[in-house]
Amino acid sequence: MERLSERPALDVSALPTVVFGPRNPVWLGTILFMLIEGSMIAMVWACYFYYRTRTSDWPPGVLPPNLTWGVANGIVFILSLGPAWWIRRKARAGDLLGCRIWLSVLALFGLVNIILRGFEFANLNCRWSANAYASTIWVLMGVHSGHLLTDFIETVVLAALAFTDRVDGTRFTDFDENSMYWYFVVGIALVTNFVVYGASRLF
Amino acid sequence: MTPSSNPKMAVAEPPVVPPPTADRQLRLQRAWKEPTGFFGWFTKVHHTSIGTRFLVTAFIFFVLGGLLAMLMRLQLARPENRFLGPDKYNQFFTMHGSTMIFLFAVPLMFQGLGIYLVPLIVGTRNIAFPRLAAFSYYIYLFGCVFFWVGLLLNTGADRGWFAYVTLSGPDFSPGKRVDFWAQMITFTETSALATAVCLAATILKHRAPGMSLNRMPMILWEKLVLSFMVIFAMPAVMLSSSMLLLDRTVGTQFFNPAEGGDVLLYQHLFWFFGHPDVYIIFLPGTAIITTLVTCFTRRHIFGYLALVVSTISIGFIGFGVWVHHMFATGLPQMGESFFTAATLMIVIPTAVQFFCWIATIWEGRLQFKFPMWWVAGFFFVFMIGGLSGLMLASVPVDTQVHDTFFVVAHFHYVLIGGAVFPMFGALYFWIPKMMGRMMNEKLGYWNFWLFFIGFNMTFFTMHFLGLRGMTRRVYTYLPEMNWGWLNFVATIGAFLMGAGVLVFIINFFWSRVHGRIAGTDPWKAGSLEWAVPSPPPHYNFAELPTVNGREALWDAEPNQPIVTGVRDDIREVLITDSLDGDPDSKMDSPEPSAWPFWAAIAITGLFVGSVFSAKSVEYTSIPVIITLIGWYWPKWRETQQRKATEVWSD
Amino acid sequence: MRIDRLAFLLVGTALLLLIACQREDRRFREAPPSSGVVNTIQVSELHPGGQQIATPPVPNSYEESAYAVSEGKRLFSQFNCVGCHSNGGGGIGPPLMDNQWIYGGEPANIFASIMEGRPNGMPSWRGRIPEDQGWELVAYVRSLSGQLAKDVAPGRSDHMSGKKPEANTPRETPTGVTGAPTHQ
Amino acid sequence: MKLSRAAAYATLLLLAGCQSNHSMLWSSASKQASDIEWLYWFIFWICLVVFVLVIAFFAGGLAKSNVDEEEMAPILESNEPGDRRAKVGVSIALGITVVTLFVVLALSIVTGKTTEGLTSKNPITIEVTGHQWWWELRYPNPQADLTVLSANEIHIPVGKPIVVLTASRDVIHSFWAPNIDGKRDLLPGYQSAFTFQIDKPGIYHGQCAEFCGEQHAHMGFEIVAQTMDEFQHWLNQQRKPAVEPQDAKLVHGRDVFLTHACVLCHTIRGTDAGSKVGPDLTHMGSRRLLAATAISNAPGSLAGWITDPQRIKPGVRMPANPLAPADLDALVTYLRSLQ
Repeated sequence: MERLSERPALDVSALPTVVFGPRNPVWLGTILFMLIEGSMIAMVWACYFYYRTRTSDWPPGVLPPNLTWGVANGIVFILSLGPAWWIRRKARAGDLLGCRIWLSVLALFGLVNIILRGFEFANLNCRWSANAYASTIWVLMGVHSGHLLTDFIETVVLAALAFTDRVDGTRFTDFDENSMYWYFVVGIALVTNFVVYGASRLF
Repeated sequence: MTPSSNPKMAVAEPPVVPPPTADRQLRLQRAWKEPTGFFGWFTKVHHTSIGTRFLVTAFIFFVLGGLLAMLMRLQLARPENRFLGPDKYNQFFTMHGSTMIFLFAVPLMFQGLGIYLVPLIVGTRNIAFPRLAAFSYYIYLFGCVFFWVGLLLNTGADRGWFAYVTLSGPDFSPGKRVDFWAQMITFTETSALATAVCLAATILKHRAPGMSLNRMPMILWEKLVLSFMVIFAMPAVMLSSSMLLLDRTVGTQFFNPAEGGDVLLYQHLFWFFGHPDVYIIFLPGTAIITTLVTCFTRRHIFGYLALVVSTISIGFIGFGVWVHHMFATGLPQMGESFFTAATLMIVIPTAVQFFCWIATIWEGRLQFKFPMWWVAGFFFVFMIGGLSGLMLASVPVDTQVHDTFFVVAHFHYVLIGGAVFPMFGALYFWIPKMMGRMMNEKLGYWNFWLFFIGFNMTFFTMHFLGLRGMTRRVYTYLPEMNWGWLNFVATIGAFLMGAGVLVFIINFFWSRVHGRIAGTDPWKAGSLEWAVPSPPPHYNFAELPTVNGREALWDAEPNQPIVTGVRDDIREVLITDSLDGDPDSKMDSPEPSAWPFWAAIAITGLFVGSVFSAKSVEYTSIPVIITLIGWYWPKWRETQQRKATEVWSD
Repeated sequence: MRIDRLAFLLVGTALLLLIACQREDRRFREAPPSSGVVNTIQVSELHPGGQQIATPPVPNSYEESAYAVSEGKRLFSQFNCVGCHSNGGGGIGPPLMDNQWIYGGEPANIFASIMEGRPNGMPSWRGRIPEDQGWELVAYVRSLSGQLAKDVAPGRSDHMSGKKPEANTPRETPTGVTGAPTHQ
Repeated sequence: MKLSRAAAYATLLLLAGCQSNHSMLWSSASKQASDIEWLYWFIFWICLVVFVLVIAFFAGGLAKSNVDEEEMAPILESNEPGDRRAKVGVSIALGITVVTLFVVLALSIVTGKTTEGLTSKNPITIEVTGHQWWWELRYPNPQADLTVLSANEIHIPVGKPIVVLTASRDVIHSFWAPNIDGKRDLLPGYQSAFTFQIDKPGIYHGQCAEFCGEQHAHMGFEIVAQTMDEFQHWLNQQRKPAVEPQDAKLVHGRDVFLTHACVLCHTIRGTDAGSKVGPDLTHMGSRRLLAATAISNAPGSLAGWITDPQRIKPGVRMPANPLAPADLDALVTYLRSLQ
C-alpha cells in the first residue's frame, strides 16, 4: 500500500491498550490452551470408560479409592472459586491491593489442594502397575495434578509480581485470565473426582 | 460492509495523511529491529524469521526422509535382497514414515507456511504470541535432532509410524527405540499445538480493519480450521504415545492384555489423531490450489462460500472416519457400515472443491504461469489417490487390499499429491516474496517432470504389487512371487523423484544469486502479502492497510484508507474484532527474547530425561519452571513505558 | 543462519553420543562372547559357601545389549527356569533377585552354573542350550537383581503383573552366601 | 498316505502354471473372494469414468489458457452469466457424485453381508494361533488324543465351510490368503472367528499381513484344499504319533534330536520331546515347505536351516545348531522320515 499519494486515514490512536475478556488476544490464547488440555483429559476419561466396558468386575481386583480425601479436596476446590472470582472483580477495577490480597488467598487454597491431592494419591488403594484400571486412575490424577501445579505456580508468581512495581494494565489482565484458568482447573477437578471416586462405585 | 460504513471508522473522514516519510520508516525499523549475529539468532521473534526456519528445517527432513525411502527401494529392488536386512529396513521405513508425517508434512504445510504467511495476509506487523511461535520452532527442532540422532545411534524407531502395541510394547521392543519415537511425538505435537494457538489468535484478532470473516482469503480459513483440528486431534496421539511410554518405562498396564489392558484402544486413540492428521496435511494443499487458481485465472474464486463450507465440513467429518483404518480387526458389521458411510461422505466436500476450481478455470482467463504446472500435477495425482480411497472405503475391498502395497500406493498418491505437489507450487509462488528473487523456470520444468514421472513410476506400480498380494513392511520377498520387476521399476522411479528434488535444491541456490528481482508483486496477486516489499521488512507494513474485499489488493478502492495512530516508536499492533474486523484495541508485541530458547532447552531436558528414567522428572522439571518464569517476568523499563501511555477500556 | 543450525546438530549429536549405544544392536549371527574362554572356566567347589575359586572375569558383552537381555528373558520362561526359580523369587531353586550368590555372581560363575549344573537339583544344560543363549540367560539373570544398566534391563512383560519390571528393580550388591543355601 | 501326498503334488503341478499368482484379483478360489473381486472391478470402472471426466474438464479448462504472455493480465470483471453457468455445472456434477457414492455404499454393504454371513452347518473348525513368526494349527477334537497339532500348512476339505478361530500369543498378526477371503487380524487378548469355503482343490498361499517384527516378511502359510477323503486320510495320519525309527541311522537321528537344543523347543509326539515353544514336528516330513514357507522341505535346505537359521531368517527365534556332519545327516534323515 505504499502508493505515493495522500490517502484518507482510519485513525485508531484513541483505542484502549488494556482490555479484559474476549477482546484480549491473551484471553483467546488461554481459552485455546484450555481446549487442548480439556480434550487431552477428556480422552483419559474416555479411556477409563472404555476399559470399564472390557471387564465385568469393577474396579478389577482392588477396592475403589477411599472417599474421604477426594471429597475433602472437592470441597476445597469449590471454595477456592471465591477468591478467584474476587481477583477478576478487583483486576477489572484495577484495584492492586485487592488483587494482592486475593491472589495470596488463592495461592493458599492451591497449596491446600496440593497437600490434599497428596493424600488422595496415598488412598487410591492400588499401585499404577496393578492393572489397566489402576494405571488409568493414576494417569487421570497425574494429569490433573499437573494442571493444579501449573496454575498454583502461576498464581504464586502473579502474587509475587503484584507486590513489585512491575504492575501495569497487562498484568491486571493476566490476573483476570489466571482466575479464568483456575475455574477451568476446578471444573476438571470435579469431573475427574467424579470419575475416580464415583464411577468406580456407581457403574 | 466497506470500512467507512462501520461506526468506529466513521471518524476517519477528512484527515488525510502524507505518504510514509523516511524518518517514519526509520522509527519502525528501530522499533522492530531483530537482533543479528550468532547470539541474536536465539532471540529472533519475527514471524518471517521463524517461518523461514520451519520451512528450511522441514525441507531438510523431507530430503532425509526421501533418502531413507531410496535406500528402502534399493533393498526391495530384487527378491531376497540382503542389502539392508530386516533390522535396518524396519528402522528405515519407520523413520521414513514418522519423518514425513511429523517432521515434514505438518511442520512445513501448517507451521512453516502458516507462520510466514498468515500475519502478512491478515495485514499485521507480527504474529500473535511471537515468543510462543519461536518456542514452537525450537522444540520442533530439538525433537527432530533427538529423533534422528537416535537413528545414528542405531536407536531408530523400528515399529512402524503407528507403532501398534503389543509389538511396540516393552515385551517385544527391548531397548529405547520405541521410547525415542514416542517422545518425538511429544516434541512435535507440543510444537504443532503451540503454533495452532498462535495462528488461531492471529487470524481471529489481528486482521486488518475491514477484513470480516466473509472476506478472509481461503488460506486463512484453512489455517483457522486446521488450528482447531490440531487442537482436537493432537492430544489423542500425545496421550496414546505417553501411555505407551509409561507402559515401557514405569510398568503401567494400559496395553497388557493379561491385566485388562487393550490393544484396540491404542489403535482407536492413534487413528482418532491419525485420520484428521491426513486432512491436516491435505487441507493446506487445497488452500494453496485455491490461491494459485485464483491468481492465475485473474478472477475471484468461484464458489467462495462452498469452498469455506467444505473446508469446515472436512474438518468435522475428518474426525468421524478413523475406524476405516481398523476394518481388518473384525469390528461389528453395523459400525463398519457407518464408518464406510462417513468415509464416503467426506468425498462430497472434496469433490465440491474440485468442481469449484474447474469452474473457476473455465470461467476465468487462465495464464499458465509456472506454478500452475504443480496445480495440474495435483489434479492428476490427487484424483487417482482419492479414487483408490473410494475403493478402500468399501469394507470388503479394504479387507483384501488393507496393509498391502495398494494402500501404500493410495496414501502416497493422496499425501504427495495433496501436500508435496501443492508445496512445490507454493514454494515457486511465494519464494519470490520470501527471498526477493524469482525461481528459474527452466530448472523448474526439470524439477516438475522428473518428480512427476518418477512419482508415477514408483507408486502406480505399487497398485499392481498390492493387487498381486505384496504386503506392506516386508523387508524382502520370495522370488516365486514374481514381484521382482514391478519393484525394480518402482525403485527406478524413486531415484527419478530424488533427482527432481535435487533439481529444486539447485534451482533454489542458483536463484538466490542469479534469480530475476521479484519486486513487490510479481504475480499481480490479490492478497495483502503482495503489498509489502520482498523480502518483507520486520515491520511488514509501513502503512497498516484496510480491506475492502476478499482479494484485498484487487478490490481496493482507488483511495483505500490506511490506518494511522498505531505507534511506530514501539512494537504496537492493532487488535480487531473477530467477526467484522473492526478496530478494537491495541497491544504491545513482545520484544526479542532468548527465554523461549532456554525454555525449549529445559523442556527438552525434561522429555529426554523421562525417556531414560521417570524419576528424573523430579529435578528436570525445576529448570522448566525457572525458564518459564523468566520468560514471563516483565522488564521494568517496558512496564513503566506501558504505564505511562496505557489507556483502559471503559 | 544455516551455520547456527549446523552448530545445533553437532552439539545435539555430541551430547547423545555420550550415551554409549551398542545397547540397541540386534546381533542375530555372532559367536557368543568369549566363546574360547568358556571351557577354561572351572566350576567352583561343589560344597556351597566354600570360598570361591578366583574365576577370570569374563566380560559378557550381552549385558550391554537390551535385545540380548530380552532374548534371555524369553528363554528364561521358555526353558522353564521359572519352574524352580519362579520369576526370580525362588521356589525349589534359590531366588535370583536377592543379593545372595551361592556359587558367585560373576557372569562366568552363572554361566558355569547353567552349563555344568549344581548340586541340589540344578541340571547341566551343556549341549542343550547353545552357548550364546547361555550368555543371554546369564545377562538376564543378572538383570533380575538389578545388576544391569536401566536402559538395558527389560521392562514389564505382557503377563499377569507379578514382580516389578527388571528395569525398575533396585540394584543388589552381590555378597557371597551367608550360611548354607536355604532351599533343599 | 502316499496317495494323499501324491494327490497334493498332482494338484500342485496343475497349479504350477499359476503358482506365482497370489493376487486375489485373477484367481479367486472361494465365493467370498470372487464377490469381493466383482465389487472391486465395479468400483474400479466407476472410478475410471469419474477420473476421465474430471481430467477431461480440467484439461478443457487448461486448453483455453495462454502460456506465452509475459505480463500478468488485468483482473476480470465478474460476469453474472458465466457464474450462473458454472453454478449449474457444479450442481449437476455434485448430484452425480452423491448418487454414485450411494451406489458404492449400498453395494459394499450388501457384499459385506454376503461375505460375512457364510452359514456353517457342522463345519470343520481350525484354531489358528499366530506366533513370531509361524502359525500354530489345532484341529480340535472332543477326545484329546484325536486333536491334531500342526504348523503353517492348513489342510482343508473343499466344498465345506471352515470356521477359523483366531488368537495370538504375542503381537498382532493378520491372517490373509488372497485367493480365499479378506484378511483378519489376530489380536492378543481377543478371540475371533470367521468362516470361509474353498471350492477348487489346490494349494493356496497366505501370509501375515500385519507388521509383526523382524521376520514379518517370512511369515507365510499354505492352504491345501483337498477332497474330503484325502483330507480325512491326512487327518488320521496326523493323529498318529511319530513312527518308531527302525534302522540305526534314524535311531541316531532321533537321539541327536533328543540330546541337543531341538528338544528344548519342539514336540515330536511318541518321543520325550514335548516342548511347545516351536512348531510341532511330529509329522514334519509330510510338509511341503519349512520355516513358515520360507524354504522348501528338501534335505539340503533343512540342513541349512538347522545349522544356521539366522542366515535364512535373521532374527528368527531358532538358534544356530553347529552339529557334526554325521549327526546333522542323521537328524535330517530322521526328521524327513516323520511322515
